[in-house]
Amino acid sequence: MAVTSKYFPGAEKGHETEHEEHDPRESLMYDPKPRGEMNQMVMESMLTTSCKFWVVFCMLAVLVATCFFYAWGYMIAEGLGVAGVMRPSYWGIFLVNTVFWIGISHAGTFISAILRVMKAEFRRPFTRAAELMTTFGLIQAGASIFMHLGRVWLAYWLFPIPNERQLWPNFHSPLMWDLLAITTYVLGSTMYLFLPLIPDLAMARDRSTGWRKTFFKTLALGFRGTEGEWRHLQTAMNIFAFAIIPVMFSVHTIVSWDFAMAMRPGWSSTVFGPYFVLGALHSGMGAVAIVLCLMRATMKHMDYFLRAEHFDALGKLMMIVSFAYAYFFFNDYIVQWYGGDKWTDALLHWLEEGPMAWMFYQLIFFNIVLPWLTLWNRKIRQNPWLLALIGLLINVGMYWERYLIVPVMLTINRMPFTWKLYEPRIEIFLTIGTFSLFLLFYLAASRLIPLIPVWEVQEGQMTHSLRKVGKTQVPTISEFE
Amino acid sequence: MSENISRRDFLKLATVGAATTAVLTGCGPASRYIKREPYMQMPEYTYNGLSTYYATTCRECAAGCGLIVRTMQGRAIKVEGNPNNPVNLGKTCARGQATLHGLYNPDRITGPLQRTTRGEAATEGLEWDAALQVVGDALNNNNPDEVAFLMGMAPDHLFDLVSDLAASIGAPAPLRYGVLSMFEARATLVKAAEDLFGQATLPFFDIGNADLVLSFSANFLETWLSPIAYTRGFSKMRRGNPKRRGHFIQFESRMSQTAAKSDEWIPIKPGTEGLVALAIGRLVAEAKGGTVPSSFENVNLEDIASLADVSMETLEHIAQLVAEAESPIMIPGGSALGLNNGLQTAETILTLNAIVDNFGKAGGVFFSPLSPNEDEIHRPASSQEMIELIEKMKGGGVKVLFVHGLNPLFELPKALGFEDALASVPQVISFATFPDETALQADYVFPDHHPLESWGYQRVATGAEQSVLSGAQPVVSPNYDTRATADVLLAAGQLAGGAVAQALPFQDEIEFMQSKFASLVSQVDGSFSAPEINTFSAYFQQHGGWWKKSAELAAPSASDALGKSIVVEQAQFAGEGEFFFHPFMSPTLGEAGANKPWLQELPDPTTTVMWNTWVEMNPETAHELHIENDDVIKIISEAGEVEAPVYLYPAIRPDTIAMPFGQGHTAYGRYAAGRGVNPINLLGSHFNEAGDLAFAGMKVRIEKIEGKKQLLSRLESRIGVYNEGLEEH
Amino acid sequence: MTDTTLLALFEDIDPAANAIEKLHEMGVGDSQINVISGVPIMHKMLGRPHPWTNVSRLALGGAIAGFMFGLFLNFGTPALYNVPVGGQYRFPVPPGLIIVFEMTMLFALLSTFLGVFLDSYFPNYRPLEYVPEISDGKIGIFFKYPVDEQEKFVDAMNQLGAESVRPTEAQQL
Amino acid sequence: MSIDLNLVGAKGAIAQEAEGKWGMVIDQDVCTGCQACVAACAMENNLSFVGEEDAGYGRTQHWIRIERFWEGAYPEVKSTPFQPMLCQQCGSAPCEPVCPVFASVHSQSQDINLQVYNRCVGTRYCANNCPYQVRQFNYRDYHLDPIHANEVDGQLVYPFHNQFNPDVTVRRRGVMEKCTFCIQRIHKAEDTAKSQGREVVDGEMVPACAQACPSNAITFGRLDDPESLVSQMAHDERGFKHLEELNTMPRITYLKEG
Amino acid sequence: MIRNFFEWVMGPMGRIAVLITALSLFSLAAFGIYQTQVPPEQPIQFPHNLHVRLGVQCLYCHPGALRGPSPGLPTQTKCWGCHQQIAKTFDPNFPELSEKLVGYIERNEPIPWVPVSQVPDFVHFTHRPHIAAGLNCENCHGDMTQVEIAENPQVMNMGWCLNCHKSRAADDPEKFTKLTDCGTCHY
Repeated sequence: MAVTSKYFPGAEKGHETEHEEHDPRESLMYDPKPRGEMNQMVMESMLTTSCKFWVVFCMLAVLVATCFFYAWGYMIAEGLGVAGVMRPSYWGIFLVNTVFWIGISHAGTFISAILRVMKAEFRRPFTRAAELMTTFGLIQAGASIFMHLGRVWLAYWLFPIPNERQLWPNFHSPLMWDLLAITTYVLGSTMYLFLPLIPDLAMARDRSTGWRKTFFKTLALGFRGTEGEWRHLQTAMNIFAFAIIPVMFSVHTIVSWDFAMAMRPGWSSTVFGPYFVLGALHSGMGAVAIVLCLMRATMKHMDYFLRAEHFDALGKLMMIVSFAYAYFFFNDYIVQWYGGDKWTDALLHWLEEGPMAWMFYQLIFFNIVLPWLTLWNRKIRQNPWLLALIGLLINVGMYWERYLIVPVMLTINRMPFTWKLYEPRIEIFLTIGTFSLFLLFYLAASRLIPLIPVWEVQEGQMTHSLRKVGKTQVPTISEFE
Repeated sequence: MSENISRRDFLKLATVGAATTAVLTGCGPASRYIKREPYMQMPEYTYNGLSTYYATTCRECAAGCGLIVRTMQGRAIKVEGNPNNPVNLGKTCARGQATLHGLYNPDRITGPLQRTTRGEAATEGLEWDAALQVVGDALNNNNPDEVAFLMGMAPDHLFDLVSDLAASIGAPAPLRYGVLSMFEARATLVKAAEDLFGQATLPFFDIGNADLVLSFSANFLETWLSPIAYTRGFSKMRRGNPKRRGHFIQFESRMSQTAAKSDEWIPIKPGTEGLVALAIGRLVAEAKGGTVPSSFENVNLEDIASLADVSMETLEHIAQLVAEAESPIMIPGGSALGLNNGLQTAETILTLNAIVDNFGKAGGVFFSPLSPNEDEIHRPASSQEMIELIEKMKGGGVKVLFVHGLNPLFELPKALGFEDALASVPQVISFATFPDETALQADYVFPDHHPLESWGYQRVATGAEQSVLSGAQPVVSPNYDTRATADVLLAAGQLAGGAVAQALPFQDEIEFMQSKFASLVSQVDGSFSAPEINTFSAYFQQHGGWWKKSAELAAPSASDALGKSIVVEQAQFAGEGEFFFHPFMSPTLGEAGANKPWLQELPDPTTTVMWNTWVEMNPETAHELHIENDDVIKIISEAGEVEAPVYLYPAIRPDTIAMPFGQGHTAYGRYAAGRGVNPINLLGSHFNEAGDLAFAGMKVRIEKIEGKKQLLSRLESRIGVYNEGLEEH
Repeated sequence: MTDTTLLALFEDIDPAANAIEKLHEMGVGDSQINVISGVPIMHKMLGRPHPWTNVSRLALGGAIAGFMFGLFLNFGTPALYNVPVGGQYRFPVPPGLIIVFEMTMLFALLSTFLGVFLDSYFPNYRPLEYVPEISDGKIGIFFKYPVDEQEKFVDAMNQLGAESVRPTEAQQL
Repeated sequence: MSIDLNLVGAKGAIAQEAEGKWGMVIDQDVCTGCQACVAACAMENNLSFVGEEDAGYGRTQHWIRIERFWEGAYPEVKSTPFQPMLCQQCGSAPCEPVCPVFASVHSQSQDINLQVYNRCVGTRYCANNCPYQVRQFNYRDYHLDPIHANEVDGQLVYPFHNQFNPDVTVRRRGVMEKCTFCIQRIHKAEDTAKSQGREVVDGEMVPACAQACPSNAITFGRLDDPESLVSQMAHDERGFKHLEELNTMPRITYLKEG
Repeated sequence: MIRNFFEWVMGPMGRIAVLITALSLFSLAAFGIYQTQVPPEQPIQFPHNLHVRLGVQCLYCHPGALRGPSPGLPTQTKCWGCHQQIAKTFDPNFPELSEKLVGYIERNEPIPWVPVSQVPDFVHFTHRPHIAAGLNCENCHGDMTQVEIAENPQVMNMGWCLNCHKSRAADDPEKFTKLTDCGTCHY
């Protein structure tokens, strides 16, 4: 309860005193609407599309067709020569994107699993939005890994499939661990996205006609809401909520090991695991902020579901993550710096004074200085657009961070004769491609599935009530489960 | 004989080679794409899937190293050194290795051509019979005096043939020339030897047994005379004797690859090598306590020190080293001799050897043995002798010019005016294998085989301790409709009839060759002997040549040398401008390597630049002139101007700029044409007493071309080696 | 005597709870009653028996299977074909932990998901007894009853504040 | 009692066990940086040339490269001894464990590291992890670039393909490659030796680089035979190994100048 | 309308239809793959069985197998050496000989044989050691007395090689290492 109360404005007396008469009805949980009405709102938000939407949609579709599929096909046909990889930077932006997208994906799990386990009530309206980010982000990450391969048409050799060669993959290789972890994570988070979706699909099924009806009906699998169904669903969701958390941590830790296991200056660092996880959350939270802001601004009725309190809570989360991130960043840096190994020294020198130094300083500013300067302020936290902007900058910072870790750090190795700086080539288009694909997926999803888990919101509202104590009404939560 | 010819016919290319299928079947089995076409008749010495090795001679430069070429199913796979050949003892240089890129070069001329208008790529093919007729007529219908033969540096069987041919019709003897001989100032060296020892010969420097080597800008590890042999010597000098490690000092205004291996690099002012040698000579003579030779007696050390821009301490220190050394040796060469005082310099340095009295001693100076069946040394023509020919051509004294193994339009400075001279020759017949600049200006191109497709022998001018005649044979059958120039001339001679026909009654070059080493057949002191000529020539091909069993090095006498009186003036430099211009032969490309892609991709040993020409400049100088790496600058001499990107080279005198020779072709195939610039066009026509071009005697000025950069492809890192990545920020 | 199914719709939990109590009194067993709702409602609230689920057991089973598979991948495959890689062991333990962990999790999650499908007979496109109002948060109680006593049950339900009481039969959702 | 270090997991123990089978000694005192080894390697192993732009961008396919640095400033400037850098055939190679598909593996019979081209999927992890930066990646199908071809009645003919060494696989785009100690020559030598029922004698087989080297700076042979020239030179007091501190157990010993 | 289709698919007929389409697609793909694997027609219908029955040894025409990597194909001179002595060669009733073989000989053209057993270029297979190890031709290439045109009795893939290598070296660990070493075939 303690954790929850921090995010929950109503439950804490402190808030009352620090700013006078804060009306509990500002918070979604104490501003209930009849279920039917909420259903209606969600359905409308899903069904009303402006022509602007289609313009954006088509633009993205074109971008995906050219920058993603065409560019990738061209690269496969020509070989990676059209990309910027070379000696010594054998890894390029593709792995930057991989790490970045996996990072983005972490926010979803964090919000929908950890907050669910912690029973943080403010999570309810946007768990699904976050979960979608997980799945779609992971799709981009996977695509980026395959782009990175020199002979992608043989990628199936990476999977443990019995074959005529009698060969198996090499389980000593961090890449192999990575592959397994990411596979687990993709499947897990997708299923975890689908389970809580079923009741809402049933709801949508009951309220739609034509092909949508068929669509929802197929996906709802014939869910009716019998006690049994609810019970199985909730048991499963609890198992998932607990099981997916370690998976999520393992995934990004293992991603970090891809680097940490290599014997290279700057990379082989024991703190990389938690450092990467925090980095992931950092960018993820930022991304959530952006998505929520956009949802609220572009979709109908969202101002009811997504309120200042949510952005406020998100802002606090971002700030805390930023603290933690700063801690690990410094931790990694000072150990490397103090060690005084000549190659590491050269590397830090390169980062701080080399041609990419601007990236290094921007990274520090966007990821640490900026959140600390702004997010303590409630006004800023509660302003969706400002929060989204900060989230965007944090993501820029995080992207720089990954860029520095992969190609820029690769510049410096133990053979000074080969040091050379990497220049992205076709990667730029492919990066644009992945971003467009992500957005495209999101736009499509916003029109095909209810982005707000209505039943969860209602469940929440049922558990919250205002109890009269003496002269005032005290917000109260009753445990249902 | 017959067996030779038959083998030549037998070597058939398997139409679809395993390698090509290898490329096709890159992934997975693809039997449906493959046809296997067996030989009509299996050539002797050939087994399926097993290699056959043929001994031959490398003709990438004139050193005459022995090669063994691995062939498989009629394709040459790999070049290896011939361990028995005394010149290279089984070793090869990068250029030798890349011979195969010449053999299988996609730009080879595939058949006889006739060109309607000179300089235009457009040609029409013609049959070899017609070609023979053309050559025959050229020999017949012209006044013998108006026929000129221009040939490459190598003293090979073709040269002998052409000499005989010329003699038979009373035409002037063929001229051999090569830009390499200019860069190593061979004529000067020979002349110096002649003046001092009364015998025109190439000195042989026994570096291997020396314990101190003073090289006056002789880059003997790169292209000088016989690089493989001298590299072997260097290796022996350094590590051959477990007790002592030879000490090596190089005097040169720029740190060449050779200088980079030296223990002490003394960047003296260009043109003062002779003076420095004098000074050292005096100091050494004094230190040794003997009588100081007259020429060295009254030398003003301080003046020389200041002129040469070296400290007295350095001079004394070196002199002391020399005096204490058991077997010191001093080598003149390269840019030191390519000056108007080059001959004096060469003589001084040779005399210096006399002072330390190492003539004929281990680690000293010898005469290079003459090659078998050679009466006297035939050195390549000096630039001055080329000028005479050029003047004759200009004056219309030449009606038909035969060019073989040489690309004068590329290898001669523009200032010598060969281009105009060529224009005034009515008929130019080129035997080029590749479409080089000269072939482009020729009326007829009758392509010769690639060396690896052709027969021959080559005399070894220097490098081996015994006299060597290196043998060549085809390792693969000709890929294209080319024909051996020797055969062409012989056949044409028969067509022409008359004196030629009588003088050269041979039906092909092999008969001719046999006539040339008839004298060796029964010699007992050779690597082998044979009862009769056919067996001999079979052995000759099999062993890759014939050489004496034992070393036979004659020694010059010191007294003659010391008797001579030497005066050394300071060198004169042509043209005004603040920079000494130091052109040098690219160690990896050489004079004709530009069309071999792998040679292009070999990094230059000192700068690691690939695929281009650069200008070396001292970083301080560049900084003063606000020039950075890869800035394109214009270098202007009295003779011309070129543009090239700058390479900030930390080991070059601030008052000198250097450029490699080898690039800057306007023709010569897809890999060479339009790549880099040719520094030789900056050279004016100034010569030294020996008639060699004073190629190091130019002064140039430079202009920075604002805003024009050309990124040089370097193998080395600009960050790790020079910190440039950081400098910029 | 043939039974038919009657559906009583309720707005709130309390009347629904009472209704179920009443049905019990009227001799309709829990097996005869089926409650469907738009939000999960604790069985205790309605005084219903605890619904049985296999999901957790299946999850456990999956976890064990995954564990085994992980072991096989890490310690089995090198035994099948040993390919040595520099300075590494044939049967490395620390990487094994990672492999085993991931596989365990993967299989556990998959089987959980599968469990939901198995336990609640998904996907199920057959006609079912259902009314769309359920997803508006209403609570529906199906119960079987002797056909001749219909009005008795209807009255009882109405007294307890049922919005509507009507006989239903299965229809396409 | 003694503890088996391998069991408790001291990697050093494993690497220490063997000096290696094949080894090389490079004498930097006589290496003249003449690039003959580079050319010889290229010709023997079907290395493709990449053209000016890619070469300048660090994509050269040299399996062996010659490094030199500068010390001091003019006139006291000195170039460090030329240093041929090629695959060190590490005893415990960092490149091997990281390959997810066993494309970079250790050959137990030859005790060198192999790159199995046809197994490689191109993750390029090995190259990242190689402290000597001697692995080269095929960024394109360089040898199939039409600019090297002539059109002969309608179809492209690549004259250079005639020169391919059939004993060495021609690499396609997307695979990693590196120095193999001319394993094809090792196999040939062993095969002949076996067919004559004897062991391979010292110096019977040398890789292309050692064969070409004009100054005999490269010596190759059996390290496990104490009599062989190479194992004696390997114990020269001038000898050192590159990045020994990483415990990669390189099989190549360098002899420093002087 | 979509909905009706959906229900139809769900129905029994629909399921059958789906099954049929899937099957046909699969078989089409399989056929395509098969097509890429079958070698084209041989230039001459060379009857191995006949020649073997006449007592011609394998190594007479494929002697390379003893010496090195490839057994090689007989040169035309070798074919002609016997066949010019044989009346049948010029008998118009045997077009394979009288037209094709004689034709190639007269035109002095090499016969473009299509290899039957063949490994990809990244596998460096050498016949000599295999024969030295006591294997017979038919162990891998099948019994030529049974076949008209030579055909490959088995898929020559890595597993096939490996099984034999493993079984033949099972008792000798050193040999086993050598024979299962990647570098033995791939370099």
